[in-house]
Order: sequence, then C-alpha cells, then structure tokens
Amino acid sequence: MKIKRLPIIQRALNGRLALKALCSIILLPMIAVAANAADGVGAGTVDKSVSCVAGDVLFLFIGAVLVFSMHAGFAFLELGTVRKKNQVNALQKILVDWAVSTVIYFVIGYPIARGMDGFMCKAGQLGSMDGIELIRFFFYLTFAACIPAIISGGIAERAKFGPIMIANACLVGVAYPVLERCLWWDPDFMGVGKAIASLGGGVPFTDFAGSVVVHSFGGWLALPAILLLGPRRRRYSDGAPSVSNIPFLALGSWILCVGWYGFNVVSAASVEGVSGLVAVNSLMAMVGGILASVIVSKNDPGFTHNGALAGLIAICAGSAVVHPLAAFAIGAIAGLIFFFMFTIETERFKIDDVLGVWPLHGVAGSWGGIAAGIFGNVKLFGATKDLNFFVQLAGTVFAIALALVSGFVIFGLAKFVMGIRLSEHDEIIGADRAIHNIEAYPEDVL
Amino acid sequence: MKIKRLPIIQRALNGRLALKALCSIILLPMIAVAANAADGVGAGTVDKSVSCVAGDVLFLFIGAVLVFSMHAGFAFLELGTVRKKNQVNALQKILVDWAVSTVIYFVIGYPIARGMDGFMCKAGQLGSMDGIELIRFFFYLTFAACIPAIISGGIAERAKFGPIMIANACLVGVAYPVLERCLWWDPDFMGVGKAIASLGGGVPFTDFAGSVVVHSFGGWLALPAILLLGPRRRRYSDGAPSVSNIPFLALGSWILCVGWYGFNVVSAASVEGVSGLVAVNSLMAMVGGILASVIVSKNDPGFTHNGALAGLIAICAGSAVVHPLAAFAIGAIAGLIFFFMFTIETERFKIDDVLGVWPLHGVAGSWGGIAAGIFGNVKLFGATKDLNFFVQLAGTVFAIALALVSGFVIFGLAKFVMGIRLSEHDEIIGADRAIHNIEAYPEDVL
Amino acid sequence: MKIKRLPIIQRALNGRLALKALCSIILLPMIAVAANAADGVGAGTVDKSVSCVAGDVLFLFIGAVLVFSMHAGFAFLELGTVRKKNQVNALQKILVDWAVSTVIYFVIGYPIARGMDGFMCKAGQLGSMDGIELIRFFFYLTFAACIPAIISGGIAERAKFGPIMIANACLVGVAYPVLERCLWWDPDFMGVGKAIASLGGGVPFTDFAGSVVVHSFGGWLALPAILLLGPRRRRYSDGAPSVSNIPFLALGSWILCVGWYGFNVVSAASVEGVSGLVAVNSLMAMVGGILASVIVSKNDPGFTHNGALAGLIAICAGSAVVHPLAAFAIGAIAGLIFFFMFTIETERFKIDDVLGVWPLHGVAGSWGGIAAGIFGNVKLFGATKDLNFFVQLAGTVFAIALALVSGFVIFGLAKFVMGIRLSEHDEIIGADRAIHNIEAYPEDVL
Amino acid sequence: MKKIEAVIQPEALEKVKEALFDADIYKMTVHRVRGCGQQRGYSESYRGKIYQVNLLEKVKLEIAVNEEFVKPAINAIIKGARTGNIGDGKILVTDLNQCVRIRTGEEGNGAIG
Amino acid sequence: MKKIEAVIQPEALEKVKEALFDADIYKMTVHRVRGCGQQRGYSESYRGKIYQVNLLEKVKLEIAVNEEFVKPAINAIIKGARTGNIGDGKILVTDLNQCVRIRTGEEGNGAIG
Amino acid sequence: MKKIEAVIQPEALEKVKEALFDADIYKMTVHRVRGCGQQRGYSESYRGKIYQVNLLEKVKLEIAVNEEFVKPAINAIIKGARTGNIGDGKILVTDLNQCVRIRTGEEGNGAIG
Ligand SMILES: Nc1ncnc2c1ncn2[C@@H]1O[C@H](COP(=O)(O)OP(=O)(O)O)[C@@H](O)[C@H]1O
Ligand SMILES: Nc1ncnc2c1ncn2[C@@H]1O[C@H](COP(=O)(O)OP(=O)(O)O)[C@@H](O)[C@H]1O
Ligand SMILES: Nc1ncnc2c1ncn2[C@@H]1O[C@H](COP(=O)(O)OP(=O)(O)O)[C@@H](O)[C@H]1O
Repeated sequence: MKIKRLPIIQRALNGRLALKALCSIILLPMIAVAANAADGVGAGTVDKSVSCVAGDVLFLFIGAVLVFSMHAGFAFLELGTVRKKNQVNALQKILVDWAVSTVIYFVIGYPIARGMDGFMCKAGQLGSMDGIELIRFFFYLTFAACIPAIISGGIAERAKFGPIMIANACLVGVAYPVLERCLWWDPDFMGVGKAIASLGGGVPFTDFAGSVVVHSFGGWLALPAILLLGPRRRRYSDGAPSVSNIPFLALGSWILCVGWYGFNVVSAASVEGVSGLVAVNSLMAMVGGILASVIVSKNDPGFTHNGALAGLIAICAGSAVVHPLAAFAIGAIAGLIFFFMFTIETERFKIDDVLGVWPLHGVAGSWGGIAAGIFGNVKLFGATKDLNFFVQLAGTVFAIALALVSGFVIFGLAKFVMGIRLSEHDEIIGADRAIHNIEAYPEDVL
Repeated sequence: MKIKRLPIIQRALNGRLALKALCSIILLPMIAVAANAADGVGAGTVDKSVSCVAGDVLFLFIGAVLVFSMHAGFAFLELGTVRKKNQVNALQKILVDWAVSTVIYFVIGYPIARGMDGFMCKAGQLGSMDGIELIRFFFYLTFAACIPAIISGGIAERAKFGPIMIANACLVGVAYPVLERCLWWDPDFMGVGKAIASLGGGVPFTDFAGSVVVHSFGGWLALPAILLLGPRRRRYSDGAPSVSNIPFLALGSWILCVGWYGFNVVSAASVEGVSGLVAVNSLMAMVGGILASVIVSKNDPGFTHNGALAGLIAICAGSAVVHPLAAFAIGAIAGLIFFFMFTIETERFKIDDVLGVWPLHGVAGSWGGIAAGIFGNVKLFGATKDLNFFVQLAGTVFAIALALVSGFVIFGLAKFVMGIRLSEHDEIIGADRAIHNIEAYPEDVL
Repeated sequence: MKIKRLPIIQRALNGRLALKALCSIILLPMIAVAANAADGVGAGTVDKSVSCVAGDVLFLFIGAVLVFSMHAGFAFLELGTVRKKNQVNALQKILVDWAVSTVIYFVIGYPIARGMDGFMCKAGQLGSMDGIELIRFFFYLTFAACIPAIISGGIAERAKFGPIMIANACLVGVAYPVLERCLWWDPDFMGVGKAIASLGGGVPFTDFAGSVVVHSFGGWLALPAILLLGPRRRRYSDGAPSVSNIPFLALGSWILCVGWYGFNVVSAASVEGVSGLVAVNSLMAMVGGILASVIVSKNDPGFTHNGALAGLIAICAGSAVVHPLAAFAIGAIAGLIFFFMFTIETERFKIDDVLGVWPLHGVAGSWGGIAAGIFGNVKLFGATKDLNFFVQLAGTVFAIALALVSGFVIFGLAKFVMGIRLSEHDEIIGADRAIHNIEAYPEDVL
Repeated sequence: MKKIEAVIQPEALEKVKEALFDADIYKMTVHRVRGCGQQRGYSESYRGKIYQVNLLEKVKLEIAVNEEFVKPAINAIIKGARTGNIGDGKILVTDLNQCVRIRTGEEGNGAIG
Repeated sequence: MKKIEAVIQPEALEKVKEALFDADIYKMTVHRVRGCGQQRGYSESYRGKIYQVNLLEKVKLEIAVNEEFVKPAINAIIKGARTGNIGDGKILVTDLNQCVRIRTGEEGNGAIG
Repeated sequence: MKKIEAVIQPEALEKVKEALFDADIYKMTVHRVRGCGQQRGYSESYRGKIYQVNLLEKVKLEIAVNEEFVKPAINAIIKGARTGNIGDGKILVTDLNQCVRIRTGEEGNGAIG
C-alpha cells in the first residue's frame, strides 16, 4: 500500500470544519485531491497474483456487504425496542453515525489502526493493485461503525443528537483504532500485545472476529454514557411498557443474525482462510443463545431474539478455534448472561440501558474473550489449537479498562462542554418531534 | 470425513434431557467433547486441492447465508398473515424451531441423511480438511429447518408451543433425513431409490433443489397437523378478515424470493456446478407464478406474493434441466394451483390452513416433481437431459406417502400424549398473550 | 451465444396475448419450445476456461441477487412514503412490474440491447456453455426493471394499474434497450456512441454502473408521466402530511443501499474486474449524500435516507474512475441536488412527484454522468483515467432527450387510449381498495 | 330521542350488530376503547419487566334513537353481547335534545334514522 | 351548556375545523370512529375470502359550548361537512350539566372556552 | 346518575387512574382522542413540506357514577391531571337516564358500579 501524508487535509480539517461543515464537506476533497494528485507515484509491493487478489477482494466485498447490512439490523432492533415517539431518532442515529464513522475512520481511524499514513494517494494506485486495501478498509469500517451503533442502543430516547455524534466520532477515530491495533494488528504497539502474550508464554491473545475488540469494547463504552445520562424520565416510577414494536425488533435481530455470518466467516480476511468451522461455530453459538434464552425467559421474544445475538457476540473470539459443541455451550452461557445481567443491571441497579447493550455486547463479549481461553483447549475440548486463559483474560480486561477510561473521559467531556441530555420537554414529546420535527407515522396526527 | 461414534452423548441425551434441559444444554457438550477429544486422530481422504475446497466452502457459505435468511422470510410471511394477536408467536416459533432443528439435525439428522456416524470428532479435524463437511451440514440444515417453518404456517394461531416443537424435532431428526437419504443421497438406502429408478429404466429420480424432498414433504406433513388441530375458532362462522399486515406479508415473501436463489443455485453444491440456467429458471418460474396469480386473483396481494413462492417451489426439482420457457410454464401453473387448491381446501373443504401451506408447498411442490418429468424432455421441450415421467411421479408419491404417515403418527401421538391445541380462552386472547405474555405492539395497551 | 430466431413466439405473442393472456402464458412456451427444440444444435464459441466461467457466473449471480433484492427496497421505500391507503398498491406495482419486465426483457429487450436474436434455443445449450449469457441476462434485467420501479414512485397514489404496466413494458422492452445499446454495448449502433465520443477526440462515454443509462433515464421518463397525470387530489390545498410510515421508508432505503454494492461492484461483469475502488467509491458517495442531506435538511429522515440513495445514484457512472474523496464530493453534491431540486419541483412548480424520483434519479443521475467528466481527471483529481467532460455531457443529454421523447409519446398514448388516472372516487378511497380490494392492515376495519 | 351508549367485548360486536339489524336499527357509530371494571386485568412482561394491563380492549357503540326504539335496542345489545361472564359490559342511556342530518339539514325525530 | 357531537366524513375534517374557527369556536375533541348508516358498506376480499365492511371510517367531534354557540356550531359543521352525498353524517346535541377546567378548577360557563 | 367525561393529557392517565381508585371509583372507559384548545399546536415538516398539527394527543375518560360519586370523581381527576399548564384538559358532566349491566340485565343505580 502506497502511503502519502497529506498535510493539506489535516489543516483543512482543523481550520474549516468547525465553521462551515457543509462547504468543506464538498470543497475540501476536491482541493485535497488536486493538491495531491500531481506527485503520487509508485505501486505497493505486490505479493499475490492478480486472480488471488480478485478472490480476496470478492470475499472481503461479500463480508463488507453482509456486515454493512447489519447496521440496518442495529437500526431496526433499536427502533422496535424504543417507544414509538423515538423511532425516527433510532433510524437517524444509526445512519448518521455510520456516515460520520466512515469519514473519520477513513481519514484517521484506519491509518491509526493499521499503522500507515492514510489513503491520500491517487486513485490509480488505490484502484488497481491496492484495491484490496480499500476493500479491507471497508470491511473493517463495518466493524468500527458498530461502536456507535452499540452505544446508541444504550442511550436511546433521551440523548442529544449532535454531542453524542461528536463523542462517537472521537471513539471511532481514535479509541477504537488504538485498541484494534493493540489487540489485532500490532503486538508491538505500545508493548500491549507483547505484554499480554507474555502472560501465556507467548501464546498471543486471540479475538478472531471481535468479541472483545468490537462488542465488549462497545458495550463497556456505553456504560459510562448511560450512567452519565441517567435513566429516562419515569423509567422507574411508571408501569407502562417501554417497547413499541416486536416485529421490527425481530426484524433487526434477524438482519443482524444473517449479516453476522459475514462478520465471523469473512474475518478470515482471505478467501483461502474461509472456514466451515467458523460458520458452524457461529451457528451453534447462536442456537445455544436462542435455546438458553427461550427456556430461562419463558419464551419472551425480547430475550430470545437478543439471545441469538448474545451467542453470536460471544463466539466471535473463538470461532476459528473451538469445537462446535463448545461453541454451543459458549452461546448458551452468553444467553444466560444476557438474561441475568440485564435484569440485574436494569432492575436491581436501575441503570437504564435501553436495549441492554452492556450485558449484551459488554458482558457477553467479555465472556466470549475469556471463553476462548477456556474452550480453546485441544486436549480437553477438542479445539483446533490451544489458547491461554490468562492471556485471554488479560486482553479482555485491557479492553474493558480502555473502554471505561475512554468512555468516561469522552462522554464526560461531552456532558460538561455541550450537555448530552434532552430537555425534559423534549423527552416528553419524544426525540422524533424534538429533533427531527416529524413522527414515525405522520398520518396518525389526523 | 472422519467419523466417530460418541456413546456418551447418546446416554447423556437420554438420561438428562427430560429432567434438566437447561443444565445439560450447557454442561453436556463440555463433557462430551472432553471425553472425546483425547482419542480422535486421522484426517479424511482429501480429494480436492485446497483452493478448490475454499471455493466450494465459499459457495456453500453464500448458499447457507441466503437460505438461512429465508427463515426470516418465513417468520414475516406468517406474521403478516396471522391476526395481530398471534404475531409474536409466529416470530418465536420460527426462531425456536430453527434452533431445535439445528441441534437435532446436527446430532442425528444429518448423520442419518448422509449415512455417517456424526460430528463428534476433534475440531482440528472438523476445521481444516473437513470444513467443507461442516458447511455442507449448515447448507442442508437450512433446508431441513424449512420443514417446521412450513408446518408452522399451516397450524398458526391455535397450536400449543412445546408439543409442536417436539413433534417437529422428530420430523427434522428422523423422518426428513430418511426421505433426504432415499431421494437425494443414497439410491440403495432401503432400496427405495433403486426401485423408483427401475420404473424408468434406470433414469434416477431428480429433485435438484427440493420441490419434493423439502416443499412437498413439508406441505403434506402439515396437512395431518392441520386436520388434527381443527379450524380456528369462528374461522367459518365469522365475517372478519383474518390477515393483519400486508406489508409484513410482502416483506416475508420478498425475503424468501431473494434467498431462494441460494436455495436453487447453490444446490449445485460445488462452485464448478454453478449454473446460470438454474438461476434463470428460478427467475422465470417465479415470474410465471406472479403473472398467473395476479391475473387469476384479480390483483390480490396475498395470492400474488404467494404466487411468486409457488413458482419457486415448483421449479426446484427441474431447475437444472428444463428450458427457461418451460420453467415459466411450470411456475405459472404452480401459481394457478395455489389459487385454486387454496380456495378448494379452505373454502370448500373447510380445512383451515392459515397460510395455505398444503396447496403452496405440498401441491405446488408435488407438481414441481412431476413437472420435471414432463418438461425434462430434450426433444419436446428443449431440456438439458431427459427425465422419466413415471420415475418423477413415483418419487413424488413416495414423499407424499411418507409425509402423510409420519405426519399422522407424530402429530397424532403429540395430540394424544400432550395435546396440541390451545385452550379456547388462550385462543381468544391470542397466542402472544397466552404463551409469550406480551403483545406485538405493547405500547398500544395505553 | 447460439442464437435462433423463433417466429412462432412472435406470431403467438401477437395473435393471442390480447385475447387470452392467461392461456397463452401457460401454453405458449410449451409450444414454442417444442417447436424449436428439434433443430437447435451447436455451442457458441468458448473463450474462457470452465473454472473462469464458473467464477464469473458466481460473481454475476451475487450481483443479480443483490440487485434483485433492491426491488424489495423500491417497494418499501414507496410503501413508506405514500399514504396508508395506497401501500398495497405500491407493493403490487413493484412486483408485477418486475414480472412483466422479466418477460419483455427476455423476449425482446435483452436481444435488442445486446444485438442478438434471442434465447430461443435448447436449454442444453443455454445451460452448459452459455449459462454465463443467461446469468448476464438476469443481472442486466435487474437494471432494466429499475425503470418501472423508478417511475412507480413518481406517479404513486393516483395512477391506473394496467395502462401504466403496459406503458412500462414498452419502455423496458424497447426504449431502455435502445439506450443501453447506444451507451453501453455498441458504439456503432445508429452511430450514437461514436458521435458522442467524437466530441472528446474518441474518449468514449463512460457510465460504469448506470447513473445515466438507468437512473437518469428512469427519472426523466417519470417526469412526463407525472405531468400527464397531474397532482394528487388536494395535494396542494390540504395541510395533511402525505407520508405514512417512516420505518418502512427507511427499510426500503436500507435494502436499496445494501443491494447497491451489487449494482456498482458487480457492474465489472467479470470477477477479475472486481474492484475495491468501486466499492469504496460507492461507500464514500453514499456517505457524502447522507451527510450533506442531514445538514441541509436539519435532520429530516426523508431527506437523509434519500440522500444516501442520491449519492449512490450519482456515483454509478464514475465509480471505477474517480478518487474516493471525489466520490464523496459527488455524493454530497447529489444530496444537495435532491434537497433543492425536490423542493423546487414539488413546492415551486407544484409537480407532484411523490417520492421525488425526478430530482433523485433524474437530476442526481445526470449529475453523476457529468460529474464523471469533471472528476475523471488524473492530474487534477487523482482519477484512474481521464474522461472527457463534453462526452459525458453529451451522453447525459442524449439520455435525457430520449427519455423525454419516449416518456411523452408512450405515456401520452397510454393516456389518450386507455386513460392513466384513477377516478376521483377511487383516489379518495385509495388504490388499495379500488384496485386490490383490500387494505394494508385489514384487521383495522373492525 | 335518546342516545344509547354500550361498551361491549370486541368479540361480541358481530353478533350485536346482527341483533340490532334484526331489530331494525341500522345506524350506529363504533369506537375502539379500553375499559376497566370488575373484570381483572392481566400482567404482561417484557425482558423481565412486568407491567399490569388493567385497561382491556372494548368496543363502544353509540346509537341515537327515537323513544320507541330504546327498549328494542337495549334488548338487542344484551342479546348479542351477553355471555354471562364478567366483562360483558354496560349500556348507558342519555337524553338527546336534538339531531341534525348534515346532508339535508333535516332536524329532530326524522333525522335520526 | 350543551354538548355537540358530530359524526362526519374524515375527508371533511379540515374544512369543518376551519368553519368552526371562523365561528370563533376553537375547542374540540376529535375521535376516529367507524360508522354504519344509510351509506352502503363495501366488500373486500383476501385470498378468495370475501368479507363485508359495513363500518366505515368516520371522524367524530365533541364540542362543549354555551347556549349561544349551539346554532353557530351546528351551522359551521354543516357548512364544512355537507357534500350532499349519503354518508355526510349527523349532529347530536345533549344537555351539559357542568364543565370544569382542570388547570384552574374553574366551573360552568366560563370554563367551557 | 351522571356521566363524567374528562379529557386529560396522556401523560396523566396513570395518576388519574390511581386517584380514582383511591376514591373507590374502579370502572371507566378510556378513549385515545385528539384535542384542540388553548394549547398551541406545533408544526412538523417532512421533506420540506411543513404542516400544522393542532389536534394534540389526549386521553378521554368516561365514567358513569351515582350522584354521590360525582364530586369525588371530579376531585380525583383534578388531583391526578392538574399540572397548572395549559392543556391539562376539561371535565364535562351530563345526566344519565339509565344504566344496564349487560351480564345480568340489572338496571339503574345498582348496575353502575
Ligand atoms: N361505571 C362505568 N363507567 C364507565 N364505563 C363502565 C362502567 N362500568 C363498566 N364500564 C365499562 O364496561 C366494561 C365492562 O365492565 P365490567 O365491570 O368489567 O363487567 P360487568 O359489567 O359484566 O360487571 C368496562 O371495561 C368498562 O369499559
Ligand atoms: N342514529 C344514529 N346513531 C349513531 N350514529 C349515527 C346515527 N345516524 C348516523 N350516524 C353516524 O353518521 C354516519 C353517517 O350516516 P349515514 O346514514 O351514512 O348518512 P346520512 O346521515 O347522510 O344519511 C354513520 O356512519 C354513523 O356513524
Ligand atoms: N369546549 C370544549 N369542547 C370539547 N373539548 C374541549 C373543550 N375544551 C377543552 N377541550 C379538550 O380539552 C383539551 C385541553 O384543553 P385546553 O384548552 O388546551 O387546556 P385548558 O383546559 O387547560 O385551557 C383540548 O385539547 C380538548 O381536547
């Protein structure tokens, strides 16, 4: 990948964005590209035959499309779970967060994560040999953009739009890429990967598809945001149900489940690595999550459809390593975790986590990271290779710590500087009318 | 595929499941795998280069994801067709049936179908060379799990949850795999395949993607269940419409239509076999079904969206053989079949088949099996090869017979032992409140 | 591709269709195929190895499935945008238009576009070597069928069903294939391509994935239809909102966005041509469209979800050529175009374009064609190659002209001969009851 | 002239309508409402949160009639709606001062039917 | 004090509201209801099953007014709702004993507006 | 016997119900309605088209009571619904001639509770 620094972009970003977001959005790239185009030459080293690259591009493309579609799933899962007066807001948050994530991750996030200088070279280079790098960016963007989508579900129905969007941009642009780099790409980065691996005699931390890096991190980031926001008005004094639409909730869950196979299987990143084991492990964990949830929740649709997700979240880490039956167990336990932790969180501790993203992504994701260390055992559990429990634990704890610190700092700052909570009046009329000036079903106004 | 018997699993299943489903769900696999892991060695014979296998894995993976997504289609097609008070139930049935099907088909169904001992070997083996077998399992599971999904639509709005689930498990675990093996995998199995083929001088029974094996079988299994249940309360005395939500019905149909291309095209099972003919035949049959339905039903959305499915169901059998224009005719006739048979079934004979799964999957599927014998003719209809009408007829009749027998036995037993029908009170308040303790749109309670 | 003329089909189509559409639908193909099967022999020239063809078939298959799924997106985008009493009609129009487009494009459209005699040969030939041609037909059909789907959104809530369907068939069968051939396949056809290219010293007109050929053409075709129909009753005298369901609108937009990656990336048409650049350019344009729309519309969900589409529409033309940052700019400008042009069209000029298909597909598509000529500049904007502004402009203008002429002629004829507008009574009760004899939520009737 | 209002079970609507038609009463206005009375509510639960539903789905009919139809109307409603179970509902009767047919401007007894 | 109840076509609501505002009547409560009268219903069909819809969509207005506004209110409603077609609807007037403004506790004639 | 009708803010329903239960009034029928009064409406916009919403979501209660419960009922409603802001709503009271319990056929004062 040919890399070029582009100081113009940086300056432009700093100077203008605050003032005239819109203008710069349109003019900036033109200037930047023009300025840059003149001097970019030289292709990256080519280490695969063209047809192999085509195969990988196609593979990553399929993955990117599948995981991109999951964002529709996030939108509808949230839309179905919140009250009717906040449905439009759920849709807008997910779509706009996606857009902002794309920009920030393109400009700084991905370069940080991969330890390179950025994409500011000529399209000719980007397109031909390096098209693989672009599609890889797209694929990992679909993961990065899960961070705001996860947080969105926890803070629903009472958060301001702009401040949260800016906070999310910081997380996707910096905090997440740092974690990604530490745990996925570069064991030498700040010495984190090495230090963790040293706990297990050099067995590296394994998080195949992001139980820890994506889900746990997102879930534990949401916790500070939820705490800083406080519960929704009357959430704990009122007897009213706070879920509006089970069919849309289920639709969101289905879209997520289907897309998840892209999330997990395509994490092999190269078509040669495609693995039936990863697919079937994802399947078994999902099914474990469904069955455990349906039993323990007495056939509650909210728990069951989220239980499937809990299983899928927990299996990301170990899906290339553990045995399908172990995957089933990991998923089933994740389903129970969601059930119990959600109840404890929201009813005992009265933490108003609307979709339950902390127990779902945070706790079940952490469980996934640790579970890979338990079931990643060739002798005992028929795994494909041995992972180290302490390494997995340490990596997981590291992600949690980073999430809590980043979350409190960034959302704390946002609260302090801009305020992150809707006014009481706006919360009563609902975010749809307050922010978007329209309701989800406008004809109903008579 | 390395195969190992695992007696521990069997014993564990028998002993515990009845008592503590949940515990065993979680503990069992751990024990089982541990017990087993120690002694498993030796890889299966490798008969393809690694990169070819990767291509096939990817191909089957795409198919599995597409057909898995169809189950969301089943869920929404049913949800849209039933009354509002049974929408949650539709969602839960499809999701939980999927989960149960996965487990049972993994443990006994697929091994029966393929004539092997099961998956209880080490993941190392499962994952590397044999990943192809795992993804194949996943792909064929997506077919097997259609059986309960089909039945679900026929018995909607009045059936108990648990008893039907258990009956379905038996069907997916035993009855369907037996049929699958007879008609798809092993002509020697119980001599069925051979006997059928002998009717046509050795031309084997052809059901490329399951018109007969999946759809017809599912539809004819539903019939006994529907008869044993009886019609919904007031279905034939009341003037009220019994369909709640055309947009969700259409969404379900669309999801099914899109996923169907995986169902048919990927049934080639190997990427070299991928065929534009299969894709276009599926398309033409779908279009035939749509056009015939829209004309004959005078633009009724229920018939039109189901007509597309009728066409797709009927073309499964012959999609690799017949000419695209023959596919169109097959689909158009299937659309008519659904229109007329549904009306005759539900209005003349007052068989309360809620979604019309018997005419749709059962009759149109049977038509598909037979139609392949008619249009599968090189001389007359420009097919790619000649099929034999009597062979196709015999295979179709065999599937129907097996379906009726299994259906009456299993649902009859379920009715006798556990009861399969909701109480009148539960039916009045709806399955959502009665079984799941919640309504589809909970905010509407005021 | 082996090609055979099939006079029987033509005669049959002329003679019978008017009288007994249904009969002929079913009988015709049988006769036709039978008549034809006897004499067809000889395979086309094979210019690729079998495994390469398999790769391309798979690639086109993935594209076809993705773009086919977009039609569900069209359906739900329209369903969500129209009033509740016209939701069923939206669903039916899209599905039936798809079916009619398939037939007409199979019989005459695709042969015209590709300059060949048709598909009336034996399946054996179609299926084996030439399967690639069939799947290519399917892939380009998914584009062709966008034409009626685009028009449908503009004329919603007041148009008759049959007459519009017939007019659409003419467009998909003749007008669109002519344009496709001129601008995509055959620069010599009527000399158009050559003449346009001569404006730029031989640099050919480039429209990679159809900004001009598909979207702009569709959008500008809709304009005459909208003008000939006139605005909906009370559209400009009433204060009532005319949008029913933002969640379904958003669902439609999401489905379209996801499928669009098939639209653009698979337009390479061969797996070797798969390009990360096309994927990321599509992404950046979509994101540009979202961000520009959300800012300029003050967070309006209708504009934001359509802004994503505007960006995707505009990038089709240049997605294989321009730099990702240029793609972002193209998308952002497309978002603004939609915002301003929609408001001008519907509020200033009182042209009642229900979904805004003219500004969305027509204007943003034209912008896409022209923008490729601006940003397709290696030196200035880091493109992969140089395109010519005047060539792009000329091609775009040609498409607009053809659209306006065909649109006025065909819809004008339809209006004159059959009438294209619902009666006032039918418009008041809604197309669902008037045409389909049912409402979208039938249980609501009490 | 009287106005009769009846709250009944949604299930009973069909039968009540028939009974009214049989009694030559063809005009009515119908509301979907929720009611709370002797009939116990029920509880639902969503993801562990239990909530009480004590407003149950009901249907309310409003019928404006001339005096001589009051008794027949009440009887018809009872005939169609009575199951003997709690929750069958209630009929209220109030005086009606005036009735106007919008289409014709007609007033009083003649306008009611 | 009187209570005026009017059942009108949904289409007419906008105009009736305007006419009432013109008559200085600004307060009202509106219900979505279904009505059955001289206006014939229609039949729908779904997958071959035909069912009769004889309860048609209507809108009901409730307006509490002092005596002097009764006539103007009725006239305004008629003005806004009359098309001359069957189904235009009906106006009912009943006595009102008391009216309380919740915000202030104010009672009687003063509380009505 | 009287019929009490109260239009309140949807937000207040829970509290009003509680207050009524405290006053030993357990039976009521509830409508979702839309109301227009002193409370200003708001405007919404969709893709550039602005429209006024002046019918706001309200809840209407209907309670049939014997005379001695009229005052307590009104007080309970006021207690639960008053916030002091415009839009709190209104209570109307009308005479009730008759009340019939469908289940038993019981009439009059005894049938009301
Ligand atoms: N006093 C009342 N005021 C208003 N509505 C009432 C009254 N009594 C009964 N209702 C309505 O009638 C419905 C049925 O009443 P309920 O007491 O449950 O049954 P029953 O009349 O058979 O004893 C209630 O849900 C309510 O809607
Ligand atoms: N006697 C009545 N009682 C209750 N509602 C009535 C009565 N008469 C008419 N309505 C209401 O008014 C609506 C219109 O009445 P209809 O008889 O169709 O038209 P018109 O009043 O023009 O003859 C009905 O649908 C019904 O809701
Ligand atoms: N005269 C009336 N007739 C019918 N409904 C009324 C009347 N006055 C008030 N309402 C209902 O009460 C609601 C609240 O009234 P409003 O005037 O906004 O507040 P307040 O009573 O506090 O001044 C209105 O939205 C309307 O539904």
